[in-house]
Amino acid sequence: MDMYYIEGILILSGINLMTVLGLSLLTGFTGMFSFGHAGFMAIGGYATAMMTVKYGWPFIPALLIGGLSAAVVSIFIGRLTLNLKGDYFCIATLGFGEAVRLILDNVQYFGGARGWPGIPNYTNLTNVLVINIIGIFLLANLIRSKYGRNMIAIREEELASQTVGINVFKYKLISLMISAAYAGIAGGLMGHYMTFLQPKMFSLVKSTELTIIVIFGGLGSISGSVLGTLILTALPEILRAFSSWRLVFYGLAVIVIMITRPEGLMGGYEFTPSSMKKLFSRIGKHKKNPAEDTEGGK
Amino acid sequence: MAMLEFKNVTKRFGGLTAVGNVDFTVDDDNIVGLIGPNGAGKTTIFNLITGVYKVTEGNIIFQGNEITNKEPYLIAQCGITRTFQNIRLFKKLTVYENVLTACHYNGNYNIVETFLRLPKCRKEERKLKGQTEELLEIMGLMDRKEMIADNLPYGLQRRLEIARALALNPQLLLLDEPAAGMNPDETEQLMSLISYIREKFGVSVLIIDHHMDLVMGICEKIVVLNFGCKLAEGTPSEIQGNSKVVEAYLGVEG
Amino acid sequence: SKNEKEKTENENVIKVGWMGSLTGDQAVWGQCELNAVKMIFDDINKKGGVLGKKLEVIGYDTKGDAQEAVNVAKRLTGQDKVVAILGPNTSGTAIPISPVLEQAKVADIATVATNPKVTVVDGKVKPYNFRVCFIDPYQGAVAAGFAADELKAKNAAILYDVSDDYSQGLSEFFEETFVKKGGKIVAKEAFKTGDVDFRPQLSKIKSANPDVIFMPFVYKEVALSSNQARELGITATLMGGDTWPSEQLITMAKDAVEGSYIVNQVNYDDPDVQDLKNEYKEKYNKNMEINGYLVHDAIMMLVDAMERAGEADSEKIAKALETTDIVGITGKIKVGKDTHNPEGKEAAIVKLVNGEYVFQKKYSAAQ
Amino acid sequence: MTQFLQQLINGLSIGSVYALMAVGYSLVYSIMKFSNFAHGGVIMFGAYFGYFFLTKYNLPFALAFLFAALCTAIVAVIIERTAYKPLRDRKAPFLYFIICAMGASIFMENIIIAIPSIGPTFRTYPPVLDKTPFTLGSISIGRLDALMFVISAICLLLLVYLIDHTKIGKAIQATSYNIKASALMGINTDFIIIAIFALGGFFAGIAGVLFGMKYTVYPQIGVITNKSFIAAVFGGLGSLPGAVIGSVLLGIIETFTSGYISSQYRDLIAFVLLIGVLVVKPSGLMGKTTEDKA
Amino acid sequence: MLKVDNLHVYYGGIHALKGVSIDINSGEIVTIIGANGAGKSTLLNAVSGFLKYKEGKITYKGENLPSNPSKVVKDGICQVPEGRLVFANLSVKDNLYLGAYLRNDNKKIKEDLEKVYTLFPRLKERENQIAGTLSGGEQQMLAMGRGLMSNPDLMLLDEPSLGLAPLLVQTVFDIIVDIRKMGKTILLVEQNAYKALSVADRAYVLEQGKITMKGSAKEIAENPNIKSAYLGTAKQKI
Ligand SMILES: Nc1ncnc2c1ncn2[C@@H]1O[C@H](COP(=O)(O)OP(=O)(O)OP(=O)(O)O)[C@@H](O)[C@H]1O
Ligand SMILES: Nc1ncnc2c1ncn2[C@@H]1O[C@H](COP(=O)(O)OP(=O)(O)OP(=O)(O)O)[C@@H](O)[C@H]1O
Ligand SMILES: [Mg+2]
Ligand SMILES: [Mg+2]
Repeated sequence: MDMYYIEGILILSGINLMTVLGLSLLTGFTGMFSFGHAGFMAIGGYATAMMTVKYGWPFIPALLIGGLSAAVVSIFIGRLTLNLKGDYFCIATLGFGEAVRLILDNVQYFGGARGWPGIPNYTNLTNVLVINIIGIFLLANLIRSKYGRNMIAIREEELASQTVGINVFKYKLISLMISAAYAGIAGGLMGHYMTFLQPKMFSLVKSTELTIIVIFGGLGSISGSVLGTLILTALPEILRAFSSWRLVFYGLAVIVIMITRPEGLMGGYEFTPSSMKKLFSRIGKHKKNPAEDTEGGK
Repeated sequence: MAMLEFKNVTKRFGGLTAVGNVDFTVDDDNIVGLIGPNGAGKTTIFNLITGVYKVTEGNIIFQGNEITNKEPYLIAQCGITRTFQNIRLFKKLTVYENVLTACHYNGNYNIVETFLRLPKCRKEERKLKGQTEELLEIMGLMDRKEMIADNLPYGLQRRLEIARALALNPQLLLLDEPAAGMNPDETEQLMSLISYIREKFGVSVLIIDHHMDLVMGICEKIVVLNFGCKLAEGTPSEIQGNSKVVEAYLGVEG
Repeated sequence: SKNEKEKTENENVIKVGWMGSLTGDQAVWGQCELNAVKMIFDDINKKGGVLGKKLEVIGYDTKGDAQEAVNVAKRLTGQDKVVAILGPNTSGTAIPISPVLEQAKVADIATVATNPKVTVVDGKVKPYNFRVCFIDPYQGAVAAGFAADELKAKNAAILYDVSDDYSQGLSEFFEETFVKKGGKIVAKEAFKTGDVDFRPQLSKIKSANPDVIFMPFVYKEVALSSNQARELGITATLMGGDTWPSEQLITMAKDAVEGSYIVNQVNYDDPDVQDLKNEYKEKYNKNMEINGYLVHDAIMMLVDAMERAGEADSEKIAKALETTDIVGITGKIKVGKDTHNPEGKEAAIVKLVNGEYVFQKKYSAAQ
Repeated sequence: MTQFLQQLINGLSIGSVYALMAVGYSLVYSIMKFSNFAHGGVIMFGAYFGYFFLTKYNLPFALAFLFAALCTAIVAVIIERTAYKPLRDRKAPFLYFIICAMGASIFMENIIIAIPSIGPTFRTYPPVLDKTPFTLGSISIGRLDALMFVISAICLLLLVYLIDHTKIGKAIQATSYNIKASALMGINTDFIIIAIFALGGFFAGIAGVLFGMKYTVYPQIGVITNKSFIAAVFGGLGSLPGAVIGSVLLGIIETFTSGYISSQYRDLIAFVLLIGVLVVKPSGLMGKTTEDKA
Repeated sequence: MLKVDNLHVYYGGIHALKGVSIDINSGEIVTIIGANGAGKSTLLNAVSGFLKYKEGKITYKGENLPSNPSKVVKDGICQVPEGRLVFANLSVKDNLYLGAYLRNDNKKIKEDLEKVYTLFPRLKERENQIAGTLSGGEQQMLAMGRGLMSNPDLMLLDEPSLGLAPLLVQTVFDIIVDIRKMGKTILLVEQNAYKALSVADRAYVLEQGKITMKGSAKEIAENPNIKSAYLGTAKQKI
């Protein structure tokens, strides 16, 4: 395998991972299902590129602006939609994502649907890696804190969360903002990797792919998100030789994983030293597993 | 002194008056029972106190402050917590996590400290963990602390709900049919638990239940509802002797 | 060292990359293009190949997605070590691969990527990006010029796909030229990729009563919208660009598009075109799309460059491509030094008569 | 005025297409409580079935129509059996169903593209109806539109009848409210779920054929169902009248936005409206809101 | 009538029933008592076909009972489940009619409906209310009523007095006796062991997935171990 090619895949995985991490917080830990995260990526991507290209800012501060602007937009969207339940929220976010794309299609300042070429190539494996490590570090800290646990509680049972004093709306909003910020930064990285931005890149299909990755990796697991991203970004590349059959296999793989591993790859588990220890001790004992053919009584 | 004042509260669902002009008080350090036939509006009253339902008319005063129609989480933070008639635990989380989550409001650190896991955050987290373990110990759940809540036997789920409610250090604890589905022996254990909690935590308790041994056994005052209205109020013995209550609710055997 | 290794490995083949959409909504064009490349390479190889070696194509799917295109470009250049790349067929995928090409020093000849920015950004030409098609401004200007000068149209309406770069580009330049020539745009209505019903927009266009309606989008949507337009009683002349010509359009909307004018890359009455078309039809039992003709010329450019370079070395091929001056089946292709576009390529004006694409005249925009 | 009427008719006809799709989707939602994003793919299969029955096998139109709907129903059931049943047996949360549905949808679209004898080409239905529209003054109504409107209306009425006045309809309703309790009543819930998917598939088949006749057949036609999802949410998820009303409203809103406000921002305005409706009525126009009973 | 033989049921790794055998004769009231989590509901769910069992046999009227809820109902067994499971979005009346889903004798259904209304006047009052908004006790009545509507031969009652007001608890047990008088057989699972034993003919004690005792209701009620464990004379401990 050629390093140059692999490097490219890794960079793209890293960019995807950044969004997936954010989405994982929202979907996996807070239980809200978004179809509009490509929209936040788009906002971040265009905002970052605007800072570097039009105002000549250095890359990292520009990226932060990208993340920030996505977060700010998410506040508006969140105010309107966070009280919606399940599929209603999901369709509302779908509407949001498409709306962002539609607006960008019409904003000639950014090149409209024809896209915006000539963005400097600032993204490389090093900065993607560093940003992702920081991203994982921050997220892991969040999850292990009261903030993260409150979000998980909301995922489990909203009313009970309220009655133990959790401001459900506030925590949903925080979760949405953080996840939007991650997506925004990912968008910025993407623009400066592709050196080109076009609203088409941030379509519903992109949002869908991201959500598939989160659930494929396993809800409520950061390691799952990482693993899921790596696998699902690499899988189409491995299947590339199958040309037009490749997405057929991709679709099939998604179904097979979901029905054979309904928790996703890593549902709820994390790779931490202590969990690894547990895992090994369990493998030792795993030999006999009695019947599992029950349908639950309660 | 009255800790909770329920002043002429009415709740209507469309045409149905579930709670009609009810008033009663819960005093400091008191255990009050709320009984009445099925559909009398007892759970509705809990839902009104905790802000789950919006009050149609009337006021609810807690420690001198108006709490009518506040958001549920604010009411919880004021010091009123509850359990549910249909158990609502964080089902997929462990016993420990269930209680820890409820302890959070004692945790005093901000989001920046969280992201960077600054010493302040670690210290507070340790404090929360300490509180949680202490509570689990008291409630006798320590040996099940890593179990997933949903897999607990029913009785322990109820107990866990109480533990979770206590984690907020409430002044008033609302228990909705805590003894439902328990056999007489378990009910007796529950009674002692409630008395113990009252002493240990210094809380007032408002309790709904249909087990008369329990209600009559531990309550200092009982409020009886019927068709959404207050039918009677008094000490257990007064209530047991009240012919209206016997007719509407207790039946001859009690 | 790269070149040496390649030589010892593959003495007798020259690997050429291809990229485009084999899946997704552009798959019709991508699949045709790849098939055409395979067919033409076979023909060339049967005649002895190029520089005494056989041509081999390595083709990958981009789904029409920019991210995928970058991956493909890296794979083709890094892993498969191709000497040049044919395709891709959209501007959105052709633009982001330039840094990859520059780093690998491999030239790319885009087939139907018509956005000017595919080859030139900020006035600077990209050293490894070429194309065989003419560009959006040119096509838009030709259409507008023809409408104003030849059809004597005063009022024009535009229906376009706002989420499509090609469509937005062409309508922009059509409008510019048409207004410059003293015409008036009486309605400019948009739809979105994937839409199938255009009657709301068309009803509005109808009430503006234009002489011509410019419809720069792909033939499937052209068929739907022109049928709907006629259903609504619109009688204006329809005009379109190089995304119209296809047998499919005739099957889908023969009556509706009767009498319409198209700005095309190819003169369909040309004998060479017929040969290619028939050969393709025979081999794949499908009709050839416009991409087939353009990729044919892209291959001609490439072969010519290889022969002039004298060896299958990617950098030398790129150098040679800059001085291309050939005549392909889509017209004269003389690569402009500062643009890497086929300069002076005349457009073919085609009219739809009785379900046939009838060549009218060559026309170039007098800008 | 004529333009107004014309736009209204345009809107109605677009709305009836959305409605046909939304109903099948809503039906599945009402029982399974998840958005079946594979519905678009199923509709696409319906369109292809119709096309091949008409062209390859030269069946008469009515027969081709019927067969296509039946085959599509089978496809829908196959998807249920292979992709959803295992999840159902494990009581997986609704997210997993959605992801499986997405996987199925990717699979379906691409298998059509990948099979060489079908491929990505656009295919046109042989002409079945006269293309000249009915005209009323300067307003025109396409024959096919009129037919679609009528067929949609008939199908919907039949469905309403089936659900409200037959035994299986009762069972469907009951199952949609509570699967376990229905089983306790002696309802064969597994069969009901199959029936629902078959019914949804049948509708998808009809929608697909009509759609194909009107707009040609190609692997991505499923995309249009996104609009019908939105319409169903707009109308209130799981409510069949809601799905129909939402669809018709969405069709009309879209048309009038393109016609009178801006075609560039049509979808934007439609989405803003959607969110507006949800903010005011979080469960859609016809969705029921009951206060969460604790 | 119903015979359960050496039944084993697992939840994943949890062995919930470990070889349970019971039998019920026609026209009897049999009660099963046991602590929380003993496996009582599990047993009922296995009989009514919701749970597949690993080992063992269930026969009904001499024939193997299929492991499919709808077939079980067809055979004349009806479960009134723990937690009521009413159709929350349907009216009280629709709920009751659904109980009669498998029946076709419309006239009899109407009669039975009236019978249910006389048993539970509250339901008649709330005929058109949406069941999900009924109070807990009202829902319990509805669940019983709905069970009766299917006109079963054998009724499996899972904690029918759960959450009911004392007056109603009495009513429910009266009704159980009434139902038996109508010629039906009843398998009753109860926490209120005292009451259950007072109406039952025979009883089983289920502890941690095993039957630990069986006998006539009287015998069981007088057994000192049972008295201390289930009838509430044990002294307090936390
Ligand atoms: N969300 C609601 N919508 C409509 N009616 C409701 C709602 N919640 C409760 N009710 C009605 O209000 C009345 C009181 O119900 P509530 O649940 O408070 O009874 P309860 O006293 O707790 O009875 P139980 O002891 O059976 O639990 C009942 O008739 C119930 O049907
Ligand atoms: N769906 C399930 N998954 C895993 N374990 C379960 C499940 N349902 C029940 N169990 C376990 O099986 C055992 C028996 O449960 P069951 O519900 O039959 O008890 P029960 O006797 O009915 O108790 P209760 O009086 O609380 O209703 C318990 O230990 C319980 O935790
Ligand atoms: Mg209650
Ligand atoms: Mg039970």
